[in-house]
Amino acid sequence: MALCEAEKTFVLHGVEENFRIDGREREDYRPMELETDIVSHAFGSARLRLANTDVLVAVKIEVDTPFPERPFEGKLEFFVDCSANATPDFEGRGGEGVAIEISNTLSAAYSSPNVFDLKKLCILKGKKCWKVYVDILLLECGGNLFDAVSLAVKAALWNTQVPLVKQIDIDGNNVEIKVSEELYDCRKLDVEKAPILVTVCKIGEHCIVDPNVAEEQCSVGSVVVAVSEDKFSTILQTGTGSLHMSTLVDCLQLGIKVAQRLDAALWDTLTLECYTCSTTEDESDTTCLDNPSGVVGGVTDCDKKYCIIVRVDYKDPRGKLASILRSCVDKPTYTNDVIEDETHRVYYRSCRTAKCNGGSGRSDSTSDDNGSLGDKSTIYCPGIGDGAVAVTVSFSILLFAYAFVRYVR
Amino acid sequence: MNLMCILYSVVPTYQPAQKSQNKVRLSQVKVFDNNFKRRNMAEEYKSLHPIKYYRDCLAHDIRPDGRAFDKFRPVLLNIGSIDTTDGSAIAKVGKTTIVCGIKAELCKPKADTPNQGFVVPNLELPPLCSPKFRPGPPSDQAQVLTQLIADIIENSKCVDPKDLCIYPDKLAWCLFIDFVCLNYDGSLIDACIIALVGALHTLTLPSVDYDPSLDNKLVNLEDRKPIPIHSTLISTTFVIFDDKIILADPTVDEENYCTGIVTIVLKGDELCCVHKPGGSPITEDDLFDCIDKSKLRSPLIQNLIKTALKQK
Amino acid sequence: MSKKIHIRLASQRVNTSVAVNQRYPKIFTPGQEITSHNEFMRGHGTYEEDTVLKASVAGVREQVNNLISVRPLKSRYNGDIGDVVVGRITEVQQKKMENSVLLLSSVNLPGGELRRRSVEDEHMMRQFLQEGDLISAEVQSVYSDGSLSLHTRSLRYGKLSQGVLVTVFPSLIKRSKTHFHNLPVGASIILGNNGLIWICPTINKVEEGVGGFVQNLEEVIPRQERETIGRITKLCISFSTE
Amino acid sequence: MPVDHKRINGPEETVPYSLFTKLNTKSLQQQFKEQVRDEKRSDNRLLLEHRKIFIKTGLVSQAKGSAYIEQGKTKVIVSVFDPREIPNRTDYSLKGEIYCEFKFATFSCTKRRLHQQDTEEKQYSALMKQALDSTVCRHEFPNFQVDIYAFVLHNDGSALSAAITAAGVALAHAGVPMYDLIVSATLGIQQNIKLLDPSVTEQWLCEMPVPLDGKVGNQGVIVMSMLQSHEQISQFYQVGNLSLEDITDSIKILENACKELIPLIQKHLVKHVLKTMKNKSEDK
Amino acid sequence: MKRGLFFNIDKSVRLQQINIISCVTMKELRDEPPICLPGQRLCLSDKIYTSGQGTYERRGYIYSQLAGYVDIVERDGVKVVEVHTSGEQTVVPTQGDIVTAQVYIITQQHCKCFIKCVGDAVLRRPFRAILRREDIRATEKDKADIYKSFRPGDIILARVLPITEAHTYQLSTAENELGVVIAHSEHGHPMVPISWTEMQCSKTYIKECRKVAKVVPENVDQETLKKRKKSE
Repeated sequence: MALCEAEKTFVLHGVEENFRIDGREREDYRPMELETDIVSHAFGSARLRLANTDVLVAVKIEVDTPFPERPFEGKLEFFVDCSANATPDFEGRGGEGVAIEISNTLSAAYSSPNVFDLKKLCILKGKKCWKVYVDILLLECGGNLFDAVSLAVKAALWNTQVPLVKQIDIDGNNVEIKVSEELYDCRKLDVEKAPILVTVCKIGEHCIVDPNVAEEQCSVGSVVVAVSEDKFSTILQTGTGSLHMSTLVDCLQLGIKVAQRLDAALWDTLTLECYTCSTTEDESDTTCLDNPSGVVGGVTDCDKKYCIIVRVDYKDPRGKLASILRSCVDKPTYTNDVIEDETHRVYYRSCRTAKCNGGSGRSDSTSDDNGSLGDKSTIYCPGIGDGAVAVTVSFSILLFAYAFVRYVR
Repeated sequence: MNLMCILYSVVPTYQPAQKSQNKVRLSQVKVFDNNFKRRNMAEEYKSLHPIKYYRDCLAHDIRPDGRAFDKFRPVLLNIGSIDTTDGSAIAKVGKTTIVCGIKAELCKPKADTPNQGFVVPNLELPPLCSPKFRPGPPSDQAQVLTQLIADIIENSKCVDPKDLCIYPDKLAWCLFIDFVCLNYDGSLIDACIIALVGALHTLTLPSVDYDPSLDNKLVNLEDRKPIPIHSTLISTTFVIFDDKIILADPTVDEENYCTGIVTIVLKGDELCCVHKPGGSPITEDDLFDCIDKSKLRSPLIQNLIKTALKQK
Repeated sequence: MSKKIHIRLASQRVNTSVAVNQRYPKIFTPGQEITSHNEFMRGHGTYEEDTVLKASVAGVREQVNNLISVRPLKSRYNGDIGDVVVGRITEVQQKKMENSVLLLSSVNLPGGELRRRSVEDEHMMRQFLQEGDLISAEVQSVYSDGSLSLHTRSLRYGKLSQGVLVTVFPSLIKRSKTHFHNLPVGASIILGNNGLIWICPTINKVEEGVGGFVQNLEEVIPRQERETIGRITKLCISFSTE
Repeated sequence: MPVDHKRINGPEETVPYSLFTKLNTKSLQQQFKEQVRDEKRSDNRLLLEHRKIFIKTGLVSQAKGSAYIEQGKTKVIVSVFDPREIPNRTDYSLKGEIYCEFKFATFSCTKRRLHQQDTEEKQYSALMKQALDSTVCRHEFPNFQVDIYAFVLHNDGSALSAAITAAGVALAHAGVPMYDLIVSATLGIQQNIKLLDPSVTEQWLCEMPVPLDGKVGNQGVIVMSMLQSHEQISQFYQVGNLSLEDITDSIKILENACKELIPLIQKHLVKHVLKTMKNKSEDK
Repeated sequence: MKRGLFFNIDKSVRLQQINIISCVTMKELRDEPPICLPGQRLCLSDKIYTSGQGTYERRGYIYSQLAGYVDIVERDGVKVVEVHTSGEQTVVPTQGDIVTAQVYIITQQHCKCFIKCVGDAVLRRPFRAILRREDIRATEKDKADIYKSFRPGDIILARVLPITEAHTYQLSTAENELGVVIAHSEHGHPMVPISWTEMQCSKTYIKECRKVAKVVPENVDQETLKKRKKSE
């Protein structure tokens, strides 16, 4: 899609005004939606939607031989598939250039051992290692591919479960590996320092982040930075224009600032805040039971999926607390159930939202509220949530509704 | 070693007699069409009617670059300038430039020839060297020439694969001989063969201690030895123009507009290979004449190779 | 507040339906039986099987006297003479300018001759219109293959200047008397029948700004109008996807 | 991997002999110390000293323009061809295209490379295109593409920089309209040591963290290309792990390095212009 | 076209100290033309000096695009600063250029040609072009016939029409000076023009029909042709 000069001018003036065409300011991101663990046969997966940009990442792990020149290291490989559904430009071999650019940038960004340590993927020096394939599928392009892909990749790697190696048999040059058969006997990859890519786009005299398709077309040049903690792991200039030295430094400053915010936001979303404390009938302190938020150090950032409560009550005297445990697990024994034996009644409660295991445990109020999962119709109005824009919506509706005829009456 | 300094500042060792006044000014070529009296007319004429232009030139007993029909272009050879290779050479025949680099790797011999190593020649004609090549897999021409070079190497036995065996059935050398054309201006094979001979003479291989019981190899980088080279090859190309005129050492334009092409490869004084891929027929006398001319040229090239080796 | 980056889990998604009442009409799916009475006539979007009338598209039933038809919920834009369309130039040719009406399915509808006066005109065409330019036009005629011939002979039509383009399903735009609206909130809107909606600052009637082929690139649109345009853009998107 | 039927293939599995040399027991730290000792490098250069550059134009007579560059032992040849129709394109484009292809010779590196372009070469091609896109006046040849091919004969570090610099000279030699001359430089960083125009070993050592004096810190490699008279950066590429301060410092160092290269290129091009003008007047 | 010229260069360049390397005067030019390189600032762009071929304008200055020499041409009281390469120039045909082309296919409606030279510059790579029947002659366009105007192999002079499609140039010979310049008869012998519609074989004296270009005297070359077009 090519824009005409007038549209470009409109976008450009908007950036200068610090009021972009979708109502955002220059440093604003469009809201995102993340889903992890959605491809059942993959070792880890994530899907990220950023307005109209839709990215699906799946991680596959295989046993491989290390490179002879790097016997201590495992392997990490990125592959980007540009579906022709994403944008008509990708038809035929049109997406090849973009695919190579993204996968090369990701490989470069993950190449430093300070960012992602390949040594942890080694099983046996020079003989066996894990090879991690990260397959990235672009489902729809709505601008800002680099950022969306890097977020999805980080989330997918975070979600990845590496099987535990139980046994290594060495027979001359042959090495055989036995992997633990227990499905949940896995370890997670260390992705805390994994880089986040931010595209800083120069439009007119200003730099913006998270450009949409129209803005990308107006840009004279942009800089993609890969940031891990407070360091750059890769910087790549893209676009057809050149930048002045001071502009480049400005872009880098903006990039690192935004990347850190982005990383924090992703981490917040991935991890689950749960109450973690326990008490038994013998203890006099009942804060954990009555008011879990009052427990010192009673809230943890779990990288598990569920917050749980396990409460054990006596049957006699009826309802007397024996013990209560608030914690987080990946796989609860029972999602929501009450199990009774001769003397005790055990309440199992689990839920998936932040600090949701604060209840008494008796009632089912903590139950998982994911009823809307199947509904994909929600769309993003870029910039909604920005107060300035949302206020007068109702006013305009009235003036405006006559223009539409909705068949769904 | 500065490779191009050698290529450009040192007077070539072998330079056929050629004086600058011999050079034909393009404007001297007679043009019949009156409408064409403009500044660049000779050049335009060449671009519009190339074959006629050549005929007009040759009718005056001279080639467009000022050479007589049987004159060769100057040859330059520079050896051993790329130290990531095990042996390398750069040959220039006129403007045609060929780089030859040999890299040796270890491998297991084939089961049916347990005491032989491998020689793997490949000629690359990258799009860099001429506008007629496109990026992508090798062109037909590159494939044909690669096969021709492979045949020449195999038939002449200048390198014996048996010399490349380290331990029968277990370990052998594989020589990857890669030719890259940097400038395509005709007589490619001639330049390739000169570069090949130069590179082979600089080739050294480290000694290998092999323990067959444990399959352990130890390479001594300090102890490098040349391999035996059994013969020196010299190739000379001729083209046949309009079925009768024979031009030695053709440029790319002459190759394009000619009607036939003959390549003669000599091994010392012996005839090693004559390659004539179709085109207009050549009389026996002419062929012998060509062979005689190549024989005359052969010692000059051999001398050049020797001088180049000494300079190193 | 605005500096905060929002990433939410899909499981936390809330459905924000703006629908005022929850009454939905019956939607027929292809193959679904509409009626078994055989006194009805078969209209668009239906077929007859074993004397039973069935829907061939997903949509709502419409009945005019005895004629039953099913109007599809979503469909490709089918042009009618007199429709107002907004389009983007995809190709400029010697005699005509191809005007691709970009549908979601991205089908190119080659439009016909826009104008042809003289040979000079032909050669100057590229100076009037270039690839990527947006125009508003009226459908002049429809060819048998469904492609449209457009014209911009009225001053209302022509090249569009600064503003925002929104793409919605063409079936959401109702044919009405006027497709050019100056909204009292301070913006203008062109509702193209082909689903392309153009939102721009209020057009001054005196200037006749849209007509012809001039764009004003110097003019800076003030913040106030931008906000209005931004709101309307979002409204259009939310209405179209609800 | 599919068999390449268009070339002569060797045995299925070959290994470089360098893998079986006496075990290299030197630690990375020792290797780095060998390269850099007392502010001096193994080839007696200062830390921020560029290697000697030799440039020659017109080597490829078949091409419209060509340049050969020697930067220390690194040898790159670049040729530029006349604009041609963009393959597989039918729509009208106001600006021409630049097509870049970067290739290492199979024998140019310690490890033998394949004939087909690998991902590194593709990445370098893209970076070259990025550098040259804003250098060439692309509106002068709408609907056409200019082909630029870079071929590395011998890689001793900073090959991409050498190729971009050479491409700039080759474009000027070909008479392709350009906004400015372009030069490029590479910087390797290992903690507080910055190495301009690194050799292949230095570059390799900067690509991974090397413990120096018992600690591990910032490391990385930066390639930057500049349009000198407009003070524009047309291409910037960094890998490694560097802080913002490291990068701002490096940009300044690279800027100075590029400025130092410019007179050399200018001198060469002026010489070339004088020579061709002389030839032309003789012809007349 | 001009508007988009610098769209790809960052606009936030700080103005450097003005440093005009060769503020050329006409006098200097006569002896030895000053040499310039791409990106070199030549002079201020004002009412007297304007940017011409081989140069570009940016922030009020004229810069060189090429490595070559500076030439100042006076046209209508304005000094046009031009830069010419010392070697072969890289050119593509543009609207209004006179080109030399070779015909290779003729049909009823049009003939296809290869452009071999643009003005004086000989191209290394030919460009495809098309000449339509209605562009052969200036008058009585409908009477023109491809078969009676061109034959494959003919060398023609033609003018490039505005470019409308991506891959092909449109040519026109609708001027007296344009048309066939070199042609060969059916037997392969060169032909000489005898009228503006006929040529005669130099050996067999057979006459053949062509749209012949009016022979331009030797000293009148491209420049005059261009000027004439402008004044029209």
